[in-house]
Amino acid sequence: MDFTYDDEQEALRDAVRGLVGKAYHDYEQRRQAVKEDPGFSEQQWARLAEMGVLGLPFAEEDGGVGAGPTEIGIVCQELGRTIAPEPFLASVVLAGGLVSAAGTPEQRAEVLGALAAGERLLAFAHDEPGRRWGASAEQVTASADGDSWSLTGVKEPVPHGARADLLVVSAALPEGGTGLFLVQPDADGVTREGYATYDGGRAAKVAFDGAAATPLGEAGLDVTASIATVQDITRVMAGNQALGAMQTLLKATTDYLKTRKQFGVTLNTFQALNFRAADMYTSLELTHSLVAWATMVIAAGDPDEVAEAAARASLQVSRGGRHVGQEAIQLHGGIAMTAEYSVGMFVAHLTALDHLLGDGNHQVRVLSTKVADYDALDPLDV
Amino acid sequence: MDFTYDDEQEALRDAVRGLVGKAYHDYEQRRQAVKEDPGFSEQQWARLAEMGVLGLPFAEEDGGVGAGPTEIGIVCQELGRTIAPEPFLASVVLAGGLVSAAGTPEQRAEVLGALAAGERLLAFAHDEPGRRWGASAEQVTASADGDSWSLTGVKEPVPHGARADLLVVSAALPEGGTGLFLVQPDADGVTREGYATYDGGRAAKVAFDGAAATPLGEAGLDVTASIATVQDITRVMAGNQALGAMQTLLKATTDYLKTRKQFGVTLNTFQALNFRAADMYTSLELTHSLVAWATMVIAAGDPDEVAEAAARASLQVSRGGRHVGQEAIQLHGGIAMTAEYSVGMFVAHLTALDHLLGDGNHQVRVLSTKVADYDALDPLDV
Amino acid sequence: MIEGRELTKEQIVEAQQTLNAAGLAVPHWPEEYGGRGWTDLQRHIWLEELQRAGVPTPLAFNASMIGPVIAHFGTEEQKKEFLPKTANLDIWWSQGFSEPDAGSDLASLRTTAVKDGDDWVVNGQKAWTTLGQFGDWIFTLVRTDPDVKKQAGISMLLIDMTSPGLEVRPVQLIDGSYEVNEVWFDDVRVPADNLVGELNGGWTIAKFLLGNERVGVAPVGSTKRILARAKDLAKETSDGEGGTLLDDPLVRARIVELENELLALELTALRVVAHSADGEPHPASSVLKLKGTELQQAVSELMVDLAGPASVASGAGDASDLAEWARISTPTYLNLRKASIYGGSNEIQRQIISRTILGL
Amino acid sequence: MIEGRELTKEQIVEAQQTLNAAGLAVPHWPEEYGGRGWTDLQRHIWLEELQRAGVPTPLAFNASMIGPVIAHFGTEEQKKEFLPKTANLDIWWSQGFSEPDAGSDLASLRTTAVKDGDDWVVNGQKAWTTLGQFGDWIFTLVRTDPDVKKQAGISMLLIDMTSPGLEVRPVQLIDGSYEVNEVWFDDVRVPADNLVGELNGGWTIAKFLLGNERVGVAPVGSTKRILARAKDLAKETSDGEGGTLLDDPLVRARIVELENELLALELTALRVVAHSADGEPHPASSVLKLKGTELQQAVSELMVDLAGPASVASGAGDASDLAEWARISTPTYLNLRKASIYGGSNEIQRQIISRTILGL
Repeated sequence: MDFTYDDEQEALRDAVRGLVGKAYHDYEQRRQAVKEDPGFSEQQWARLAEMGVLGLPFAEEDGGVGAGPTEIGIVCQELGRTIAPEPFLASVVLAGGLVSAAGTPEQRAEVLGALAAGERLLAFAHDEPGRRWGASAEQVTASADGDSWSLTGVKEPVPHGARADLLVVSAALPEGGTGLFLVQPDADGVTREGYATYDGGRAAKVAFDGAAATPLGEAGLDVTASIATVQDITRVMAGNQALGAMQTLLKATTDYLKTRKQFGVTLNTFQALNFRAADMYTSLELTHSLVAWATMVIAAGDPDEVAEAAARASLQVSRGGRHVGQEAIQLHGGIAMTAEYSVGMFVAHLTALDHLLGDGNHQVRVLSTKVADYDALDPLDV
Repeated sequence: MDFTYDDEQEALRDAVRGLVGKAYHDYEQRRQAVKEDPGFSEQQWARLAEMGVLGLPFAEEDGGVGAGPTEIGIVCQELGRTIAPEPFLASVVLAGGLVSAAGTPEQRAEVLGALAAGERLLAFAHDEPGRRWGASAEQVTASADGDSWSLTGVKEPVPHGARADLLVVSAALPEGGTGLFLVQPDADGVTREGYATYDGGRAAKVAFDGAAATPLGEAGLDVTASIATVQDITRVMAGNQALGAMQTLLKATTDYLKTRKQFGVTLNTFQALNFRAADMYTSLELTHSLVAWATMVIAAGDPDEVAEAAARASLQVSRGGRHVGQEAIQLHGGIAMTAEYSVGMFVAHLTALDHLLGDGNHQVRVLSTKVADYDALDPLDV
Repeated sequence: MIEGRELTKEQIVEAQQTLNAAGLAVPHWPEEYGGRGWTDLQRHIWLEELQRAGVPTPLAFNASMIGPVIAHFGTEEQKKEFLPKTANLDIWWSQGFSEPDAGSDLASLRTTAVKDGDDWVVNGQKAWTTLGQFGDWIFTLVRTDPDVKKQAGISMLLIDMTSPGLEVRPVQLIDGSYEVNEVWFDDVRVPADNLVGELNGGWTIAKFLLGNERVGVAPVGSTKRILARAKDLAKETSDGEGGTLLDDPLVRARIVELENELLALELTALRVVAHSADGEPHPASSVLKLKGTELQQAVSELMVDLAGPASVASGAGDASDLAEWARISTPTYLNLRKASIYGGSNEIQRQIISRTILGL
Repeated sequence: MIEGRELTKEQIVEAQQTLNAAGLAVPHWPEEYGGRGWTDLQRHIWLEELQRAGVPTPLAFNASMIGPVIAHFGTEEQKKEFLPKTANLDIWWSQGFSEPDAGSDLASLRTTAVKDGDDWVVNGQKAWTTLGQFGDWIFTLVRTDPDVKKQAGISMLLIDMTSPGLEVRPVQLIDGSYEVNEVWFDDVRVPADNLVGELNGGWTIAKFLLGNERVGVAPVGSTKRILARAKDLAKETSDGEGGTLLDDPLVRARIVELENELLALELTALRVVAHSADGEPHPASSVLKLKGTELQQAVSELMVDLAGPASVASGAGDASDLAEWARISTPTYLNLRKASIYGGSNEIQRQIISRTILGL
């Protein structure tokens, strides 16, 4: 287990940090970027494409770079440090990851190549009203007429669903199980209603009414397991993104304590506040460790191990993120309640990441089902 | 709902406080008292009898005083303030309470009269090895031969079981259900092994091998419900005792912070420590409120209401007691780890009370079974 | 606030005027000024009942803050002029206390008032003025003597918010709402008659007012109502595995713990108000603020977790297929982070407990 | 310490001598003094493996504290005289640092050493000397110059505990155990050769030693082992309703949270030791102490709750029908309250984090 970055990884981190920092170093820039649809900077998206970031996870033959999870994690951390609004996680890691995992070679080359080039934005339409987190679809159903497939039902919330150029849609298959489909958003029978989310992101309700759909990969195949694994990878990458945001929150908080005066002295004169900052640091370090470990497990582990590592990282990110976020606001005081100041929005974004694919309590339930089956945990085994 | 004491109650409190304080104001006195068996001062027990305290809960016709739960609560709080080792809770409230609830008029007069006079110490033999908290018996079984009853099986731990002059024993009845019996500890077939508990208390293993037993009340009657209610009352009184101990712990901690010097200044110079003392106060006040309320519910409520109030008070006492106890040790530092200093033993006693009839986690389980059945809690209804 | 939607100004005014017509808007005020002379305990129970019923409680700035201050410190003219309109919410009062550099350290405020003829001329900036955008008048702490110890040079002025030179700038909060404001004073002229109490006696009035604020500041009733609603929602919401969220033992346990703490808090509130002497709040009232806001926040966090994936859809309109309670859960959670900051932060409450009660 | 029973001195000595014979008692020491020159990371993994296997780890006073100090600061004579016996536990070392009025504020220690001929004459009292009742020698911080800033006048002496005038008084702890001691010095004569490092340079040595102490101070391995055992016990223990304690979702959730925090801590320990430069512990090692002791305590609390009603029977002997693990659960829980106090209290660790790492 090696927690250090090699030279290439450090170079990647510096490059992404430079690009993202330039765009969003000043929080007001981020605030402006999310004000109007699509909720991010198309220009910045193009720059990320140019730098090769949008193709990082995909195989070279699919138009990507074939980088490993550590590299993807680095990108997510850097995006998290400024809560850059570009949909790398939703479009590249999640939706792109599904195409990479389940698509035919032709589909991969076509879709991922365009995604990597910044020409085509993907979105994964999966959540369904009234259902909780999971890997299967139920309310959107697929039916086949010969080789032609069509989808009916409602997906909501779909991250970046209104802006997407191509939808990856999960649907219940006629013979049972869940399949994945590619749907053109301008196809007949597709309606989209986009809206902003509280962290400046975007989501949509996407309704399908007999909309034409192309099976992703082999038609009719139950790919629930593939969806689950890509979701697990996304959980870990969301954890990386949250980690970056938490680092910024702690930094902002300690900077504030050092400079803000009350009662004629700076706030770091007050031991009770300093000790709470120390506890934030503890949460951050523990989160850092689990996220870095889970990122390595993606490279080395089988799907079950990845699932467990993702659940463990998500649990810690949820607990640590809430602690760090809530304390960051409290230690700042009133200023952190305002939209003009960055801290509140960082906390909002952490909250959104926390509820994207299952919060800490959800992960406790997941892990509880297996807790009786082993003796002690051993991170070196995976 | 009236949280204030009337003049008579205040007089009772002052009288008990005077008597208990005289005996145990200096912690070393308490330490000496628990060193040798029976683990308390027989002389002090006699004084409590003399003052009428040991007969407080019982009807006048049974040789008691017929006082209400508020009065019993006052006594328990005062005993808790010095963690006086005399077995008022185990012998009077619990064992005596069972005789009062289930005994025939003759049994009540004979047993409770002697208990109130300090002539006869009772113990309730109920817990069984390998079983959790509950109102029923299983491993000790009762069998009848005509009008003669005998018991077989093991009870452990039995609070003050080795010293007791008379045992109240729960046992599984031949026809099902749980009955209560009076057993002479020197009867054939009874063996006792007494030992000290970590808080200076005493308990025993009591084994019955066909020991002669007298049914308490009507022979063969299932009295599980009566046992449960007396246990509930005891839970609330244990909460009163814990409350007294918590008050002393907070006082000891704030006194220590005001006087102990480190780095050339008294500890109350350190804001982080003061704030933690403030949080202890908050826990204490919340505990005080729930305990006082539950004590009033005993006077006014039906058994179901008493059961709920007891569970709620116990839950808060468990959470608050651990918080206050653990923080009292931590804020004191090393001195609180030593047996010569009072604080560690107060925490030990809180831990013992917490596990006497079900800790906080147990109460959460109990309350969870009903949480879906009502809307919002209303303390004014009970 | 049933359903957690924000109320309009008109709804709040209507509710208070309805209560006032029945003599129940300010029942804790003296009878001569439209009250009933109720004790803190009576009023506490009354407010709790209003909250449980989802009825908007009388505007605190009017009923709990400036009203009692004018009744206690005001001149006869001030009482006659302001109290009836204050009770009836004909005047919507705002609070001009905090400043950008005077939050927890209120006494370091820098807004000045300088005597010029019969007027005070006020300059400076107030911050965190809640609902200031609705305000007709603002009771304002100003520095009237810059040369003495900071608490000693403060006075209270009543200022008409339509005065020239007074500007209200709404500040957007992290949930997107507008409920606090900056209030700027640029040579605002205030008649000398609008001074409350003694010149340079403002700190005494502020302490009186903040003490009143702390009594009954624990939002027990409304938090109970929301927790009961959370339970209903958990009962109605599928867990995706054939049951409901309330079948989950961990959800149940979380609710049990919250209910128990709320019950303890409610009982503590009853103990505290029953023991608070006139005008002097029981010191333990800091416990109510501290624990009350923590529980308010914890219940709002529970709501977000119950809402699950739907909780992100805060910007969705009526066309959404997601439940409205789920969509507003996170903005509410974020908004309520303020509860432990405003009105004397929880750190200030801990300070009060450790100093005043524990003598540390 | 399998089963949580305390080990005898003989068992600890035997274990260390067995390891030493295999060259594995002090593998992080330089090779010339019986070590293998292992890195912190290698040693950390080794110690964790020993803990997981329930093997007593080498005595910290010898292997982690005075050994490295003598190797780094000692004279050639001291190295030759003490290091082999220290590695082999032929000498059992005690630590003479804390005093009744010098705990967290160690530098205010008052035990004095005054030069008299070739000897130092030591007077004073040390407190909290863990396992001092077994000690052969004690490394002691003494004040050798009372006239300078308090850190500047401290030296370290090695003192034979059989010296006349030295008295060890065991102190009973709240669980009834005897593991800490007072050590009294009454005109104890110590040869001048037993000074370690420079005269009045003791504070530098103390910091070096305490820094080493913090690395690997998180008892992750043993806590993991105890948590795994708690799980086994929960699986074996009836809940009285036909199932076991491990069937309870709340018990499972509690274990899941603890396991996850322990995993995070274990991984953090690996990160920290991998990054700690020679002799200079990674500042984040304070996180290990802070969180490690919290988890150690939390697991011990879990054991008490699993033990349930049987947990009170701490004084029962072999005749008891209650399980031994249940009977010792509460004394262990009470004893471990020390973990967050000794070895630099958790408040001191928070201070280190906020000052050293966060610059507050």
